[in-house]
Amino acid sequence: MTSITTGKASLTMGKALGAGLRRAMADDERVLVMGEDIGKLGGVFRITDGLLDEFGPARVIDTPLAESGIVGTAVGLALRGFRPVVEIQFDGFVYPAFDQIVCQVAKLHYRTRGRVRMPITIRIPWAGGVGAAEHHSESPEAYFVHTAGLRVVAVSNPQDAYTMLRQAIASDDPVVFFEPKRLYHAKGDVDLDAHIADAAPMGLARVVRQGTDVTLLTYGAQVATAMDAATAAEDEGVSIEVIDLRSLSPVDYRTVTASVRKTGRVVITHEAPGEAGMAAELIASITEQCFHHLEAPPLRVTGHDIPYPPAKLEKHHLPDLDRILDAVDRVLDRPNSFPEVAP
Amino acid sequence: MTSITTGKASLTMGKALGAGLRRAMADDERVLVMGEDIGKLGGVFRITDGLLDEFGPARVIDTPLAESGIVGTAVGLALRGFRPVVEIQFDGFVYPAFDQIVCQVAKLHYRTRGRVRMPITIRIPWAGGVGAAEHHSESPEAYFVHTAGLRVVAVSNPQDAYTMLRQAIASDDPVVFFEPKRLYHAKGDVDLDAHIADAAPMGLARVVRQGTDVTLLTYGAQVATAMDAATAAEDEGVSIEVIDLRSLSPVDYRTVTASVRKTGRVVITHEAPGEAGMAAELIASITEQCFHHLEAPPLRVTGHDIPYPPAKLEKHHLPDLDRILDAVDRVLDRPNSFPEVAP
Amino acid sequence: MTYTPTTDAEHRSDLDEPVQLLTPAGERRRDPRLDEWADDLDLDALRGLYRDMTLARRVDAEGVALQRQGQLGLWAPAQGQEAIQVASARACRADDFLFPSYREHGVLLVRGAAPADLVLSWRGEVASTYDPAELRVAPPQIIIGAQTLHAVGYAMGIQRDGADQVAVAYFGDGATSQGDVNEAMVFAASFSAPVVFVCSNNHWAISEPVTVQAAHPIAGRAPGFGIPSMRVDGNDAIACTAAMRWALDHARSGGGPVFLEAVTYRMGPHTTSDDPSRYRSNDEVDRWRAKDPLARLEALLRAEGAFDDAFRADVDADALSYTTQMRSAAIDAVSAPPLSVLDHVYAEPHSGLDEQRRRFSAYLDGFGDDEGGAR
Amino acid sequence: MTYTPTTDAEHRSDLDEPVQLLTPAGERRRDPRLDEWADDLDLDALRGLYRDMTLARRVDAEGVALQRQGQLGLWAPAQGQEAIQVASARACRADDFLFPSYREHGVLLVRGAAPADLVLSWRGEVASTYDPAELRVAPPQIIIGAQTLHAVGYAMGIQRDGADQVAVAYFGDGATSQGDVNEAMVFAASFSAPVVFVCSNNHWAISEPVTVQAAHPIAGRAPGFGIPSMRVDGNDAIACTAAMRWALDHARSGGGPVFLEAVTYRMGPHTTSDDPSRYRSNDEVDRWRAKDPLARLEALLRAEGAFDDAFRADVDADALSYTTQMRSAAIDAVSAPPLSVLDHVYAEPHSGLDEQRRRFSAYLDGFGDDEGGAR
Ligand SMILES: Cc1ncc(C[n+]2csc(CCOP(=O)(O)OP(=O)(O)O)c2C)c(N)n1
Ligand SMILES: Cc1ncc(C[n+]2csc(CCOP(=O)(O)OP(=O)(O)O)c2C)c(N)n1
Ligand SMILES: [Mg+2]
Ligand SMILES: [Mg+2]
Repeated sequence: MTSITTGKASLTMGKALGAGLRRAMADDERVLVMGEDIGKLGGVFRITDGLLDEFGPARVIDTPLAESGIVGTAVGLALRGFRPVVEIQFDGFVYPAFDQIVCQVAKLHYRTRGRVRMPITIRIPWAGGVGAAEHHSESPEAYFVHTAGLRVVAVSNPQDAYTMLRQAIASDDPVVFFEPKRLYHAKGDVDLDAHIADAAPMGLARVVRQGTDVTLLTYGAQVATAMDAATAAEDEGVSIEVIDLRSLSPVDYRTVTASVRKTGRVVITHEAPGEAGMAAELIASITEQCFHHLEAPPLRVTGHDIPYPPAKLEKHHLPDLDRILDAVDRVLDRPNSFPEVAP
Repeated sequence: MTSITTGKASLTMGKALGAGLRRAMADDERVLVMGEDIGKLGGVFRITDGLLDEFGPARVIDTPLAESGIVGTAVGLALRGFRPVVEIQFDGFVYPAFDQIVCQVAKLHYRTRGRVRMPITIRIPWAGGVGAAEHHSESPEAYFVHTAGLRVVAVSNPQDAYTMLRQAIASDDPVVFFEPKRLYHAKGDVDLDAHIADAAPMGLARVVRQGTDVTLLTYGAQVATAMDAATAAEDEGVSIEVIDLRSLSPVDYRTVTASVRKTGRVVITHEAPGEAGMAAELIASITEQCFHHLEAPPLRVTGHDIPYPPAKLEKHHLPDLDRILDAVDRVLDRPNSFPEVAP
Repeated sequence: MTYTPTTDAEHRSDLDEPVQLLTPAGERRRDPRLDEWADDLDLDALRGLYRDMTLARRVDAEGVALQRQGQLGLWAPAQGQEAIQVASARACRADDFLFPSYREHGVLLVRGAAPADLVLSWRGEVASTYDPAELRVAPPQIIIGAQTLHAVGYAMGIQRDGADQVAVAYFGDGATSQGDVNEAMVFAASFSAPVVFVCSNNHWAISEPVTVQAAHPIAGRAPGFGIPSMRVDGNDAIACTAAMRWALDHARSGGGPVFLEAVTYRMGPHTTSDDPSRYRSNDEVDRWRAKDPLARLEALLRAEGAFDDAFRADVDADALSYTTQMRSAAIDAVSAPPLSVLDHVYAEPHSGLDEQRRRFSAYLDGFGDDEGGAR
Repeated sequence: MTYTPTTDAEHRSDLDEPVQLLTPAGERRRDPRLDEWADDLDLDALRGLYRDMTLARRVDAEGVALQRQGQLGLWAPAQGQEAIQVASARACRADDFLFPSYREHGVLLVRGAAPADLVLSWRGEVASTYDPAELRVAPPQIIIGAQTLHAVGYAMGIQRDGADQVAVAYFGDGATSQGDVNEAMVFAASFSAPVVFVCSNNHWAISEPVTVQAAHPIAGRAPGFGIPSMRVDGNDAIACTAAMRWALDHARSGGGPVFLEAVTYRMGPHTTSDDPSRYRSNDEVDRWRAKDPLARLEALLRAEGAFDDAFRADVDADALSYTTQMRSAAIDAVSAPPLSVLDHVYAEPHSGLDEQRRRFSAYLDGFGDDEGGAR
């Protein structure tokens, strides 16, 4: 068991998440982690590796195989004053817990007029691109964004993973915390000593690349794809500003609209299907708030409106660099544009 | 037991739905209805009243109290070649069935490359405005619209209720069928003899009022509110075109964009919270398809991003005539407009 | 047809006679399974039970009356179920934590709920009233069965705190069909959580007889999960007290979860919106009327000379005072202002909702003092 | 700590000895509960069982090998579980309908799945291959427990058709914790549906021992739902055959659902991604190796003089032919074209998706023949 606790280190996102959990547990003895296979096995992605040895079975709880049970008992633990961190083994297995999340976790604070708090963090290994089996590559974030009472965040790098997980656990509100599986092994520098209060709040977006022509909004593993697209576009003389939303609910519209007012053109990319997805929310709010600054319709580059396809075909579903650049072309009114649909 | 089967009649929406079910069951013996209290009691809204007597317990199935069980067994019945019509007792009780709906009902056709069909209709008494208790006034439609593989419709009048329910049952795809509780007692003329093939397909929107200045999009019980708003606006010289979407997935964008191209201004109203809701989807698609025709940002008039409030306060949550007219003013750039948020 | 469950609500589950210590006629019985938990119940204790059960019944009648008069949006009558509700809650320690359903008015009463707590949510003014931490009662649950998992989780928390409290989950016969209730049993058994499951089998889930939910007596399900269980006469306040004491003691002393099936009957409609004549016979209701929990306790107290006019007058006065306060709480209720619907969605600032509040507030300001709207 | 389930996988559930008709040493035993269902099994039948189980084991080994060689994305090894899978499926009638989980390769084989059916979905080419209506097998289910409800619904359909088929739901020990599996038992019992639940208790759900899921033997849960059940030695093909015949007969003849717990063991990792050394001992695995289902059947056949080199060679040839075809099916697989990802979302035209197809098709056309992308 390696216990990473201080200093600066180059860590994979997986290790950074583990370090964040360990730190949160060390800082607050009311923090518990629970889920399927998270104890002895350390989770199927090993994120909780070593925690059982370090904190014991009272705080690292291997649960029965039942997601509603996991979230439902977490609600009870929260009522008792604990801060449960729940692991849902894969994105596609969160649905059995949907009722407990939507009707209980999200609503108890409101229903009790603030008397009950639900400081529950629901960690979800998330999204595609890893060649996984059916139900293992889902992007369900819009369901939770549409659910009032939840906060929803998605991380894109080890430092955010470490810091935002601690912030999520420290939040008195429930947080659905999306971890891109595709990035679990991606490395980055992590400052393990930073105080979470000093870090950017979990609710803020980050401009990860400055640009002037097009605002490219995304989150999670798509941030890397967006950065690649921005680099490729630069070669063609197009300057793309890339924003990592980090928080999907609330969205940091201050940062987003500032960029859009500057560029006047927006492309949004995510893996989830587009219909009533996160990009739709962004476009609606951006249009409302920046209409007169827009020089072209904001465009979506998303997964198709299909169930997640088999692994060998996922590359045709996931929005890649080419599809993003195609949209950039269109938003800049360059060739390849699709005509408006005939009425 | 009254058995309404032929001719034209003035019926409440509740009776029209019952007549539609009866007709569908009479036309196709593979049609079954199932749910909690739908047999002897005729459902808590009496929609299935009389069906047990008429068709017997083999086809009108009073189920145990378990929504996942209801939808899960409906999947099995569909695999056996039946066409189950499932009643979820209230909107807020669909979540325990979410996993079966999202992972099974929506996906089985795709997963089997078309070999398995899921002609399941999921009827949901829906939305607020009836002074109901907690969890009885939910508007969960966006969750299903975001789920590829499902069709989603919402009815606004007895004739559509009668016809579209029969179309939904006849469809080889799963349909989530939303019935506004607020309208169960609203009356309207229903042609009981019409062939469903002659009626407008379930997927088409309907222009319920012609207008030239603003396009007002809505569905379900909000159609009536929108019509009231249009009438009130007329007095002030504003001509509103009201479109009843009827189908939420797919949306009939041909009808929608034709109207928007004409008016250049759009207001969308629904009861559900706005964040990542149906209106966001509409705005994103409209902006994409009609950007150069838009003279103002499309505006949303929706429920707040809050859990459904207690009954006595629901009037402050539901978008009423005043809030719609306020948005109409804003979209027409008349006083009362809200300034863009400062960056 | 073989595939239709029997629709007779008094079904197979009555094959196992529930434990009874007080007959419908008011005679005290003995039963070795529970005697040790009942023998110390003196007349004062029985009068206390009677008082609370009477209060529960009057409160229930008042709830129905207020609903009929348009003061409440809805009410879920609990008439007939007073014994299990009151006795089980009275058996609890003040620091145990209870997770009721929407029908457990008697539980709230015993825990000290104020009259307003009984009416304001049914009126639709608020989703819940009392502070759960103060009463040590979760907000009544409407999503069938969801609270059983909360109780188990709470009980897991008790274990972690090294405390000797118990969590109590209340639910109905219909709820036993829900996945959540079964998962609750799985978790409770696996973790030996100090939780008592109290299933009030009132024979009906709206219009569905218990036979639609359970082909086998409900209490028989728990042992298969590794949870000891007991069927108890839910209209017998003495047996309910004793069974609950046994269950609490078992859970409190580290024995793990216990499951009680209280066999009772809902005398009224499911809610004030329901019409039970559509699905059950008057005969059936009459049979159960003969097993009334209050009547039998009164008969016992009378036989023991512990029930006189003064006591009756005293109980009546208490009940009248409480129901009068309920009535005024309903009638005098002032609805919260419009902007309050945005309160308490989050515990911490939320940029999206804060912006929405700003806009809605500006919108509301636009009306000035004119309540009637802008036009 | 009292609140932690025991982590010994061979736990309390072994208190009830499963029914066994063939010992690990290959000796035939008698048991009055099952004899009538086994006595007609002649040597040909036993050789048939052995042949299919061997095929299952080789197919499993080939699946693992293909995954290791990068030909498959994943494989869920079933080694050790051949007896219950093959015997139960062979006991079914061709028109019964089976609902397997991802691990029931043996079930697919018995039902006549083609070699390609065993590899293409694990390779990630398709979500499922065979036509469920043809094999009368639902696509293998990954969402734990979901298929049990499908089986019950299918069985309700059988009743409505007045047919005498049976639906069979396969699932693991871990699945028993899911709400869906318990709801399936509720529905099956309430409607007396002709369904057989086959729970392969292989003692592990990934890293969780069965004791985390069940504080009590799993087969003991069903009777509480009103469902007769039996624990059977899941590594004993004769007992599995007999138990399944009993169960099918019970369900087929209108007796309602039956629950079988097949006590077996997963010899390999949960999937090829798993590392079981992190959570279980070699000792435990070795103890179960001594109970191997194939070895004991071979021993019996040898003792009966019904196992010779010719038979072995014949079985080996069959297996080799099948696994060779599996291998080529994997290696020769051609991935479907990009636009195919939009196929079969809906059975009927869908304006939204049709428009998306038009756009995606135009986009793809933009690349011309150049596979490498537009730039
Ligand atoms: C998840 C869910 N499904 C359906 C309902 C609607 N409903 C409310 S009460 C009820 C019957 C409950 O029966 P039971 O559990 O026996 O409790 P009782 O009402 O008899 O006290 C139903 C179906 C609900 N509240 N929640
Ligand atoms: C709803 C759901 N939750 C979690 C998982 C992840 N998962 C896949 S297999 C498995 C263990 C299943 O154990 P068991 O039911 O005993 O079957 P076995 O794998 O042993 O055959 C888990 C947790 C899943 N597939 N579905
Ligand atoms: Mg009941
Ligand atoms: Mg297992």
